[in-house]
Amino acid sequence: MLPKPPLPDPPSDDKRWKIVATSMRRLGNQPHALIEALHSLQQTFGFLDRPGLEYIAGTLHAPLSKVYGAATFYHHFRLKPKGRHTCIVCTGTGCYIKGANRLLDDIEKKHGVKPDQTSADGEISLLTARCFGACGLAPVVVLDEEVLARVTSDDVERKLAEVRGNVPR
Amino acid sequence: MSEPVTKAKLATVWLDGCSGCHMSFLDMDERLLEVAARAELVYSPLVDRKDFPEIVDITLVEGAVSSEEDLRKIRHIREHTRVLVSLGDCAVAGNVPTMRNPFGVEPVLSRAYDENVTAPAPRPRGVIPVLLQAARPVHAVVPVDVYIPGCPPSAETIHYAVSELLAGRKPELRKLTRFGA
Amino acid sequence: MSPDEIRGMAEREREHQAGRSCVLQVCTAAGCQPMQSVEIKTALEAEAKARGIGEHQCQVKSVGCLGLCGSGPLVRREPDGAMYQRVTPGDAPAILDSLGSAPPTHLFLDTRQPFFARQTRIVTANSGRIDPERLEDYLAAGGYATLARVLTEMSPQEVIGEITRSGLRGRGGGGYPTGLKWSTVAKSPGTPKTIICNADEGDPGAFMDRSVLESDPHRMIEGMLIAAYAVGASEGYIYIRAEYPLAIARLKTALRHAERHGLLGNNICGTRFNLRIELRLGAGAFVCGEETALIASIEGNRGTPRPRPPYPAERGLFGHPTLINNVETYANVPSILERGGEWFAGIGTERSKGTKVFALTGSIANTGLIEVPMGITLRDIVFEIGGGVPEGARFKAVQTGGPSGGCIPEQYLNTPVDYESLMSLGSIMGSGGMIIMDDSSSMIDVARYFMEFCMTESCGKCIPCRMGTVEMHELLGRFLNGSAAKADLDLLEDLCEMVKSTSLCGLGQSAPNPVLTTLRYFRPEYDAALAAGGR
Amino acid sequence: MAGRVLTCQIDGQDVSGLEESTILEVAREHHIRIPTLCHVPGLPEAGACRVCLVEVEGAARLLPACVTRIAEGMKVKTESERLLKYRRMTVEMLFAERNHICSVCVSNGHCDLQWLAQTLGVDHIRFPYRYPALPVDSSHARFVADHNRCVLCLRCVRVCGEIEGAHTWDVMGRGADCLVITDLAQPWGESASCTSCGKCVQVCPTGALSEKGKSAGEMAKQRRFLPYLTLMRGGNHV
Repeated sequence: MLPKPPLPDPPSDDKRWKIVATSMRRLGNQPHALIEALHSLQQTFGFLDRPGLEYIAGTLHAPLSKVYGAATFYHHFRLKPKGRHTCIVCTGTGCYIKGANRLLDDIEKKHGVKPDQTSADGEISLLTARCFGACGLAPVVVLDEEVLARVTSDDVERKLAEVRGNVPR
Repeated sequence: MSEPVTKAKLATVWLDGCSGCHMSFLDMDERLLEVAARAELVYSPLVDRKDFPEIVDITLVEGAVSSEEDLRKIRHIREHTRVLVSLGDCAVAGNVPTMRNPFGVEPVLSRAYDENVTAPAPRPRGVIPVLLQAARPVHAVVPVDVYIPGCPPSAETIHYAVSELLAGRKPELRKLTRFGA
Repeated sequence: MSPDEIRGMAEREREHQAGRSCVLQVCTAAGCQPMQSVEIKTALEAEAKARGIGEHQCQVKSVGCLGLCGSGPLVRREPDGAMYQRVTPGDAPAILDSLGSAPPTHLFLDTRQPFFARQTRIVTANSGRIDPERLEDYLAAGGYATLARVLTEMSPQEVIGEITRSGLRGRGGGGYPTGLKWSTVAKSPGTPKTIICNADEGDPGAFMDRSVLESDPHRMIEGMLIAAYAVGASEGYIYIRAEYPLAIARLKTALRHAERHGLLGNNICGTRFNLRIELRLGAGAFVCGEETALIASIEGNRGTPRPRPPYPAERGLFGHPTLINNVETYANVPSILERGGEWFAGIGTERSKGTKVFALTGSIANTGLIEVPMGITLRDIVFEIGGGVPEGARFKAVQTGGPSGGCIPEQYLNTPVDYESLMSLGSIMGSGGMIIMDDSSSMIDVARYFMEFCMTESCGKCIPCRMGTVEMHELLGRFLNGSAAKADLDLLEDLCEMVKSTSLCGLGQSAPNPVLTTLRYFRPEYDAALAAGGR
Repeated sequence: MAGRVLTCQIDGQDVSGLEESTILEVAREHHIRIPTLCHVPGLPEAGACRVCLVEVEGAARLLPACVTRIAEGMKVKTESERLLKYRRMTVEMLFAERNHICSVCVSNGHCDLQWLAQTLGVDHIRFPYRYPALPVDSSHARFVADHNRCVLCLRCVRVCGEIEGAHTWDVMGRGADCLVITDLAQPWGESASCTSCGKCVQVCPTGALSEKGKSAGEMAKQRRFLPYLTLMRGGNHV
């Protein structure tokens, strides 16, 4: 068998690259570690940036296009940094029936963000989720990891106003 | 000598297209006489009449539906036509006129009326017809009975199709033409 | 742990528990946790401490799902089983005041109501009873005893025989006979064999698997262990959605405990049976519920399906014979092996055996999680157990099977819930989402909602699904905005048929179902939309 | 590896083929034409385009001829009203999906999609056209990628990954948003992995990938090298 090309150096001397490297090494730096590596990169740095993707591709000896293809296939992965606050509206069936789309419309009206966008001031990223599996609480909104149950547009607005400008928890 | 009463009424219409299909129609050359013996060309860019007749047996439409004027026209024509034929790729599939669709109307107009001119001209408002949001093939707007793809369909294709239609048959065009032919 | 050690540990834990005169079980699953149930538990503990009530007298315990999520946060009391609803941390003193008597009226939840009384609990037997983060609790409830017996007393063939006899069918939606699947993998040449648990519960409006994993993770692990033994697998994977942080955390804890006690790894229960289980996080792709797509994802690829055959049973993960079942399927296994296939086959109908867990949501009085015997009627679920639609609204349809299922109207509510009956109505059993709609819902809108889901979840590999869903979505939109013509209705019907017949995988093949069932049962809505459009 | 010879029936004709052969291979050996799009001799199959679906007696579903192996006594129907209808709809969807303007396409007259439409009698598209705004990448010194004309058959991805071994191409996004990409979705001309071998251009069924400098109708593709190349490189997809 041909020797493998050497492992690349991390993109910078940021210590956090060790976390990403470990997640890959745990699975033998094999190409099948790709999804785990992407999870780790996003968890560590908040989103998937280009140097990170190149680093993963180099370490796993995976083609760049394959890495990018996988990173853009899954909803969970983001290629852009998110805003200071994340507002996730559940659009599962239970929440849809109970008016999740109205919530989205009202947030868009008020803050000018559509799902998967970040407000111009970088404060709020609006996301949707397929289902949190908490349908008993529908409609559900998750704001910076705080679950807001059975919410109305007014509730969401009040909460958003509260966190805007605040440092997230 | 009077015309035989059974002569079919034929019309051709030119919407948003390059007139290539009409040129191809004219390329039928001497066969035009044969068509003329069986049909009367009652309305066409090639003849003088300005209003669409009350009822036409066969109307060949060239061009996509791109403007409000096209839309008004084709709806009227459909109501007054027995067999409506989409002639050529623009009518059948949208073709070149639809290449503007991905950009949206405003950027397209801006390119034509602001960027590439020495003196800015006013935007079309009616005398020059207002563009629709998207150019569309004819059947996206009104029901169409026969499709003759091709850019343009050859004179042979048109001749065959018109002859079949005049004989009351639906032309089988698969071997004669295709998109882009 | 050897079988004796398992018995011993269970015995000790049971004795320990028997000494307590009262246990307050606080649901800390994802349904109640956002409503401050962790704070409630803390408040109860503090209140008990302040009153000098020791843990041996009254233990406050974190448990999994108690079922009636819509009335949460819920607290249950042992030994009498009384329940408290819509509890707040401030209610702690009132709850402790009421220990010897009935709960105060504003907290009282009647456990004799059909919601609780009409359930048959196998998969959820321990849910809301045991602490999902303690192995000892599971052992005390009889956990892993079956595994020990299976490993020491039964051959793999006997295990498969028992599963076959039970009539268990896949609970992920397809309903493929589990015994048959197991025996195919067992017979497949090639090693190492692999076993996968599909916990990528993707149906919107369905949370059965999340609940099982948050409430009783060891049950699923034990089921996987038994399955691995039966088919001869030594590598295991659990593919779970990243959107379920609590379930992931509890599963990780359970796996760690199982490993530490020798229930995972090498020489399990002192036998020659080995199994490692790795957790892999899904990343938000509904199509990964499809077996070959799930395998592609674990292999580090885009989660696109591939044509079958070869089936994963012959050539699956990394080319090895692979068994894939979902959480609920595995969770049934320990009980079947404990009580016998015959016992399980005695529950349910001729061709659908056992129970099914459903997540009841939408316009219904009792929102939550239920487990019912197969063969129960939809009417009993909706109107008895579910308590019907809330006052002021009228029942219109029940949706089963999520984006792959259909909307069932009132006149079919007497249909028994089993795989074949639901399919004959144009829907499917699915993984267990059951959404109730009232007369305020437009069925065309509902159809379009599911179509939008399929459209954005389509992997894009085959054109019928990639574009068919887009075109159907567009046409449904025309019905909603009044621009639809008769030709659009014809085209929509053609599309449904074509996409169903030609798509590469189950996602596309079933995507038209919500449209087809609404066309079948709610046609007047489409006709009215045509009439309104004036075309 | 010489396998067993199996006999089966295709369109009522008795045919035989080696065990492990696909329906498509056996049909072609017997000059029975099954339309295909993503299939190219010499490449591993994708089973993605669904144009080659056939009816197999006793099978609950339609099966893709390109990946379905023959079996003893199998009865296959390659043509029926239903199949024709579905194949037509498939082609219509492909046309509606992107901006295929045949008249001005480099591959006009040499295009597999165009040819399929003609042979299946698709003379107009009933589906609403999508008119997506898609890029044209002309950054490569010798080639052009025009996403308006891509049908996502994955031939370029497969030939690049499996035969050339560069894996420059892959697919990003999902569903209707899928796009073929080079490396990290960067301009083709900046791709570090591309060897500029041009195989992707030659296998592309439409005008999506073409040689620079070609005008409308000038881009005919050359694919006969592929099965031989595959064989020489030790592949078994011939």
